[in-house]
Amino acid sequence: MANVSYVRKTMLPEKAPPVTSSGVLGWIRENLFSTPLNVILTLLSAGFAFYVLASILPWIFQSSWTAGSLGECREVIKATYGPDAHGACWAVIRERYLQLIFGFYPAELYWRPILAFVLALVALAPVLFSGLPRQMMRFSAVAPFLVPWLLWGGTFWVPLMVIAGIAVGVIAYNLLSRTVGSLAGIIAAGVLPVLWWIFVTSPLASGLQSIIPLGIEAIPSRSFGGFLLSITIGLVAITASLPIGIVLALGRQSDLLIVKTLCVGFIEFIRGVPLITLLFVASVLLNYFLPPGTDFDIIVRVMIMVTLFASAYMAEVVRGGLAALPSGQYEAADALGLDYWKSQRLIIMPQALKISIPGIVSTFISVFKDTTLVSIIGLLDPLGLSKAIRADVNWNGIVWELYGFIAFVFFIFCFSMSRYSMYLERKLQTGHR
Amino acid sequence: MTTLSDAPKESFRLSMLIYDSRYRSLTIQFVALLGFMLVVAWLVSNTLQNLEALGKPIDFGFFSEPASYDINQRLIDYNSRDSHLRASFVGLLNTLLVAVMGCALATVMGVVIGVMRLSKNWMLSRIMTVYVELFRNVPVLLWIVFFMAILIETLPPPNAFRGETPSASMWLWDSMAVTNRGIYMPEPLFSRGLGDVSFFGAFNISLELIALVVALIAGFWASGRIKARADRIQEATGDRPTTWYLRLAVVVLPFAVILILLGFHLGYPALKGFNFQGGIHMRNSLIALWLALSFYTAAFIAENVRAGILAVSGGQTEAAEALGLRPNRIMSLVVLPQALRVIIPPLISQYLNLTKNSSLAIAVGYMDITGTLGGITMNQTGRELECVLLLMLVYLIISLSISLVMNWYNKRVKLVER
Amino acid sequence: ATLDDVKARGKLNCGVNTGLVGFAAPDANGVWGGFDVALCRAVAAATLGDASAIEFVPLTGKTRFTALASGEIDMLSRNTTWTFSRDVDLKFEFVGVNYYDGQGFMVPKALGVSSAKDLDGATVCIQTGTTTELNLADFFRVNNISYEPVPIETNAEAQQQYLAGACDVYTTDASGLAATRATFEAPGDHVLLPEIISKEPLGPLVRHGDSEWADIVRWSFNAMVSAEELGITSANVEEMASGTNNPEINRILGTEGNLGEMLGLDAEWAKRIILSVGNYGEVFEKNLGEATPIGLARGLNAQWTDGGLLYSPPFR
Amino acid sequence: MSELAVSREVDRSKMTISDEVAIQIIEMNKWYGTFHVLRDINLTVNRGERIVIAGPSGSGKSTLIRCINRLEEHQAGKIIIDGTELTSDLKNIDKIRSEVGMVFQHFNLFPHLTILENCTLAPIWVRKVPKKEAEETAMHFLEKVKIPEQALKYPGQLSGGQQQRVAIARSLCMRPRIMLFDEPTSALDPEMIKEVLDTMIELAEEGMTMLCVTHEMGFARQVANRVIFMDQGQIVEQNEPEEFFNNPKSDRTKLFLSQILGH
Amino acid sequence: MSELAVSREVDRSKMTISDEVAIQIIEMNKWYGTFHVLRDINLTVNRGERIVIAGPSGSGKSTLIRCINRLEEHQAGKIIIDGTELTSDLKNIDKIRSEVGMVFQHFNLFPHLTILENCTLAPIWVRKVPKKEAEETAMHFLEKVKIPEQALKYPGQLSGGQQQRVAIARSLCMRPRIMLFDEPTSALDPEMIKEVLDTMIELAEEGMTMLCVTHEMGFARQVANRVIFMDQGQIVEQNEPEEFFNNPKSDRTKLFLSQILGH
Ligand SMILES: Nc1ncnc2c1ncn2[C@@H]1O[C@H](COP(=O)(O)OP(=O)(O)OP(=O)(O)O)[C@@H](O)[C@H]1O
Ligand SMILES: Nc1ncnc2c1ncn2[C@@H]1O[C@H](COP(=O)(O)OP(=O)(O)OP(=O)(O)O)[C@@H](O)[C@H]1O
Ligand SMILES: [Mg+2]
Ligand SMILES: [Mg+2]
Repeated sequence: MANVSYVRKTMLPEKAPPVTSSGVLGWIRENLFSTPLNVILTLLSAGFAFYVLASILPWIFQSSWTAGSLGECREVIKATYGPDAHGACWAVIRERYLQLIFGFYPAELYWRPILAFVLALVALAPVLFSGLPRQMMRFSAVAPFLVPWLLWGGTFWVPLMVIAGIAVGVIAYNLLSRTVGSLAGIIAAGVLPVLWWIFVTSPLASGLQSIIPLGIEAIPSRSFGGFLLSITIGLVAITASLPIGIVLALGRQSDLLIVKTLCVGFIEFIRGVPLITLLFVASVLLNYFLPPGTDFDIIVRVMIMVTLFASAYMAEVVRGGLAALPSGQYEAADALGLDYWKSQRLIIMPQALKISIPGIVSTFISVFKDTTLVSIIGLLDPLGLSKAIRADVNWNGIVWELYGFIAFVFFIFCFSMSRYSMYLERKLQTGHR
Repeated sequence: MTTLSDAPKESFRLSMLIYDSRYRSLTIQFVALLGFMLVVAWLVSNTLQNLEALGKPIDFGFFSEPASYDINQRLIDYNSRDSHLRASFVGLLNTLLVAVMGCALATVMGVVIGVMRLSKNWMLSRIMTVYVELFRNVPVLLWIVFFMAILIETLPPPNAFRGETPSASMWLWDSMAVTNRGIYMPEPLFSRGLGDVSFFGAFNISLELIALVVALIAGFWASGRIKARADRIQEATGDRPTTWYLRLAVVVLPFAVILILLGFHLGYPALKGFNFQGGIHMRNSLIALWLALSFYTAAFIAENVRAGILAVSGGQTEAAEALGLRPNRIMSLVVLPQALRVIIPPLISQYLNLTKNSSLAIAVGYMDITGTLGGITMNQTGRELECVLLLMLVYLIISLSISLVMNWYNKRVKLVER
Repeated sequence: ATLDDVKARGKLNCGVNTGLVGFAAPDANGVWGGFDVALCRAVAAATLGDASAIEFVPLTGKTRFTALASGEIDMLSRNTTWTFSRDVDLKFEFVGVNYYDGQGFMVPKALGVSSAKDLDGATVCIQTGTTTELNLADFFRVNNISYEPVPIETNAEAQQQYLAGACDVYTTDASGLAATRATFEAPGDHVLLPEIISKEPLGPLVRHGDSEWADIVRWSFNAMVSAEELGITSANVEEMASGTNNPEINRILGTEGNLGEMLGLDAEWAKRIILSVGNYGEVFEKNLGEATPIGLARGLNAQWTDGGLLYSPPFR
Repeated sequence: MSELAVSREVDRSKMTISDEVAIQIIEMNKWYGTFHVLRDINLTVNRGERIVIAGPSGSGKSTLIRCINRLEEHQAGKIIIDGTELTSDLKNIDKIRSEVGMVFQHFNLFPHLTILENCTLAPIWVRKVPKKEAEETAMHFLEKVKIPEQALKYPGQLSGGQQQRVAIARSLCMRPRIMLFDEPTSALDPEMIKEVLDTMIELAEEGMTMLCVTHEMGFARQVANRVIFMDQGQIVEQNEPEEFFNNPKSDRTKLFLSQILGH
Repeated sequence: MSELAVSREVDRSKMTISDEVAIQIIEMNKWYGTFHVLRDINLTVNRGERIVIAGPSGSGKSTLIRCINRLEEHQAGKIIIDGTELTSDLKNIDKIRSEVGMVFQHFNLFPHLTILENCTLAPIWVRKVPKKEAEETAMHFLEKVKIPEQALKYPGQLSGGQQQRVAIARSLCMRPRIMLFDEPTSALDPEMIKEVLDTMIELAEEGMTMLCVTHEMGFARQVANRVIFMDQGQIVEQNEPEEFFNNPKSDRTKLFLSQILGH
């Protein structure tokens, strides 16, 4: 090799790629027909997609939206699209969609659940989207009391008294931890509010109500149905299960053997049995477990069981978040002199929960989907309502339209939530911690 | 120097229960235990009191009484005069049957779909994405009723096979009938049968089956030996002898010989009376439940598989390519061994979910344990407490066994890693 | 006592079916209607004076008894068969029979079957959760014929399977069969077999231990039956309430004697029942009768005077 | 890399050592399970002393430091800090932890809080200082470590050296009387090491009592008034820095020094 | 850090360059989508040549290297290796890949296999060498890279430098005639860089044909017989190392060198 020296005089400009590897053609070749196998796969998939669409689309669109009964529907479709046409009878959705959404909630009060869910969304927003101002968190703290009140109605004193219970706890903690000691404070803060809620809230609220009436029309849980019921159960379960889940996760992580065993036992038990058996417990056994004479609403009982169910899963999600935190964070908090609860509240939980949000959203999706199981114990969620609707003489025999509609709505909800949690996961992976 | 030459002798003070880290944890645990026991005691006493009031003391005696209902799908002999206990057992076997079938199909589908989602073919990967999203985001209960409705509405009834010009015909040279009551398949029959053995007088297992299973196991063992030999030859010479036909032969031949010795022939289903008679009947409830659970779970498994394969970074494949390994070898030697570690733990928890979801069988009238013990038995005897608790116990045992397997696997994988 | 609870609450909690054509179903406005529902309304009208002051609790076969036993509902009016063990062992009190039913079979005409005894080898759809599967097992066992049971949770699904030919026979209470058949596209293609394999007296029930409450439900129902027998209808009740020369009518409607007071109600309790829901015949015709798509004949449920079994004890 | 450190003149004027005992460790022993990590440790540190602890990896340096503010529990012997014995009594532990600051190898800043919040967290929640005052103190110490302009950023946005200086400022905000450092520079790049050592020297110049596990021999030479060499859980040699480096007594120390300085 | 490298005498006795052409690249072009990464690349490498490729980030160095053993596909022009043209013919690709070894920036060892298994995997499955023989070869090369004692460990248990040396040994086990290196040292700590460069120098001393993307200028000076400078997907300058470093011709090269050496 004599002289290897070489210097480029002029820089080459960028050139367009050859047609076969760029543009639409290039894309098609690359992504659809790059190898013989790919050609076959493409053709097969296209055929399959065509077959599925060709069998579903006509049914969806050769349909009737206006009819009073299934029979009428059939006639209308035959008349419009020919004698062989099999189309959907969307008329049933048109007639019953409000019922499928709101159940038996009084029509003139539909604004209440709508407002409640808007409020719930607003309250969730700062938790879900970190970009929003932190002041909104204050509203998020109030929403758990406001939303149920809007949904169930009744005197406004009840949510006030419930909040007062929390205040009682805080006051007790502050007083006692200063005078007696922090553990006494914590115990008091745990026990007093519970006692307050059990023994004081309802008499005091009704007393106050009789003095200063302040409230809106009360709606019994029975009136909840359809998607309103699913969403309410889902929301209640998820908001209530979060604190319980955190406590369980902390218990499971703790080095106190008995506490740990109790938590592990509870979590594994709940996760080991199907939800449907827990719903059986709610519908047929809970009455045995409670003192004779207590009788509360099946929907509340179901909410309790679904909450317990969700808590176990939530605990595992939170545990994952806790495990992802480096131990240095605990040590640094200790070294600064923060006690266990303060370091949990100020250092550990804010970080662990943030890591866990995708898991929390996934749990919410599965809990929301699982609310359909309540139809098996006779609650009128969308699936249960569909049976009731089919028991109407007019709509007896209708199947696909109802299932299709319900599936569609569930899909919209769950799909958007799952997209959201994916977005979060991606953000957590790339974003600076 | 303010040295404490002599620490004050510590005597136990009550406040140490709270302010001394040694005693504090004991205190907390004691309080927790006490609280737990109080709650349990409260629940138990309420229950006893309530049962007392209702006049229904806890009593499992009803288990020995005749169940008086029939179960169509059963793996062991059962009729309506058998006891509730046996009915529950029939249900349990049905649960296990659909769970095992579901896990198998879901795994196969999940792996195939997960791999196809990663395909470079845009069309294919898009269709698989739609599949996954569609199935994951609609409740499984809806899928179960959907599949049932599809089977019922789209497949022909047995009636359609009747008459001069039947509108439906059997498949595979008239050996299999696909109807909306389920699928009737040829069944294996043996003209020189060996009879049954009875276990504990409770259920029978046919000796033919045992013989065949033994032959199969022996065949696989022999095949394993052949593989080991091929491994040794490869180690020694570098060349790997082609053994697949030998390995196939040692599995198939003994099996076939035993089949012939036993006088194996197929019993074909035939339309007699109202239904097809003879053959194996896979009921539509089983099929619908099986397919729905598998399709639903497969969507989740596909995601796990995809994540597992993606987790094995591109660098691994490139390094293997650069070494000149062929794609199938890269898959089997480099990607799969690593991906499996990521895939299997969530796979097993999907098995757990599938098994738990099989309790939705009642939606299509498949008589699993929830349908028998937690359904008709509970309904007929009015023993809710006993039935539900027992039902939960059964599921708990199944779940815990699956978890045990998972923990064992995780431990094993960990050992290999470091 | 239950009555006091109901009055204090201002609402009657009444357990009904989650959906059974003609017996209980919500309409598009969420208002429950049907034959069983009418009885709830009657009791509400009698006790609270308002036939719509009711909390309907939809119940499945599995949850109905627990709901009643636990006090979640005040009365159960959900096509429930009166059997010995339910009455005695489960500790409930059946207060009457509002519908005399029996388990029957429906088959497509094309099958050419004329008797249930010809059903050897047939696939039978059963609605589970009630006594049907037990009756069925006994029937086939006694007659020594084989069958394939297909258990199904709800009537709607059973109907779907039956129509698609997934089962040859559909069995449930005859009323249900007739009601279901009525909604078919071609009801004429299906026949009910003559065998009725069981007695299914369906009736409302209450908990043991509160006989006063049981009396109220029982006599609310009897009032409807007697009203039909005596010709009191929702149309003429106002007029009759101003006094007739039939002392029994007067006693029922409260213009004579103090029956209402004996029940712990006011004098006009029965008048309100008839006024708001009508007499037994009216309820039947409105929900199940031949004018409705369901088109059931009175049959056993006719007044005893018309050869049926309906026989109300005298109001005296 | 050990000689990379600082060459500027160190002002020793305020580095007086008082007679008061700050830390006294008597016959302290510690086991991890059955493994004897610390054996018969005896150590007295007077107020104002600056002690460097050196020793091979695994010799128990970190464990010793961590025992002093009870991140680990010792099983035998006594640790007395400012006259308070470290027992399992939680009140004493709280008291001691608020007097002893600690800086870790990996900084352990709280990533979800800004630098300022990191610094004010403990004063506000442990010392119950009003927020305003806490922020002023924090800014004071952030200025001292020369990064007041970063106060509103998050730890993830800072370089390693800056993070470590924040960690020091965070400890100082609790106004501790004793500072413990556990290899504060070993996770840092060479340029950043200097920044952090500078900060530590300044601290020493002000007379802070310091216990520092480090392999920065330049730092030890300039600042420490005692170097302690540990091996296998024991204090093997203890001397003034010059003596220690130039004239080590024990063979182990010699071996160690030859490795660490030759490297 | 670029001058950190080696100062020992390099034995150039075996570093002869034959006339045989090992790699010939003619008018090669490559696009990512519509982005033109490699433009009219012409390059002939003779057997025994040691070429260092330098250039700013994103200039296409990695892409060029990866095209040579077909980890990426080029769209125009020719690449001929040992007389075999690289087309989409799988047989040619296999042939070329078994002649060309490649070492990656991030090692890409197989974490589920021991070091020994990493090294024997390809010989056994691609070259069909008996296991015993493959293991002997592997041990031979592991000795060469000075870590035979690690043979039974897993990659996760090794330091970065050791891992990279295993990666080199793994490539060598296939007895390639050409070695490609893509920034083999840029993921390593300074001490470890030395270990790896030593190994590479030894390889060069034995006369291996090497193409090496690296910013280690010391290495380039001592070992390379040609340095290629790339920018914007083109070869901008090419020269012998001394000339290249002391007397760069193009402005871009000057700028680049000033940045990389001043740094
Ligand atoms: N939590 C623990 N459980 C058991 N052994 C431990 C634990 N922490 C440390 N050890 C062991 O105790 C010994 C001393 O550890 P220590 O961290 O104090 O050493 P060190 O002198 O700080 O070493 P280095 O210079 O590597 O930080 C080591 O052998 C270590 O393996
Ligand atoms: N798979 C890809 N798809 C699209 N563009 C790519 C891809 N890989 C690389 N590029 C782009 O091609 C250009 C050249 O990349 P290449 O990795 O060859 O650069 P490099 O010279 O090796 O840089 P570095 O020194 O950072 O490794 C870069 O602009 C890069 O963004
Ligand atoms: Mg250490
Ligand atoms: Mg590169």
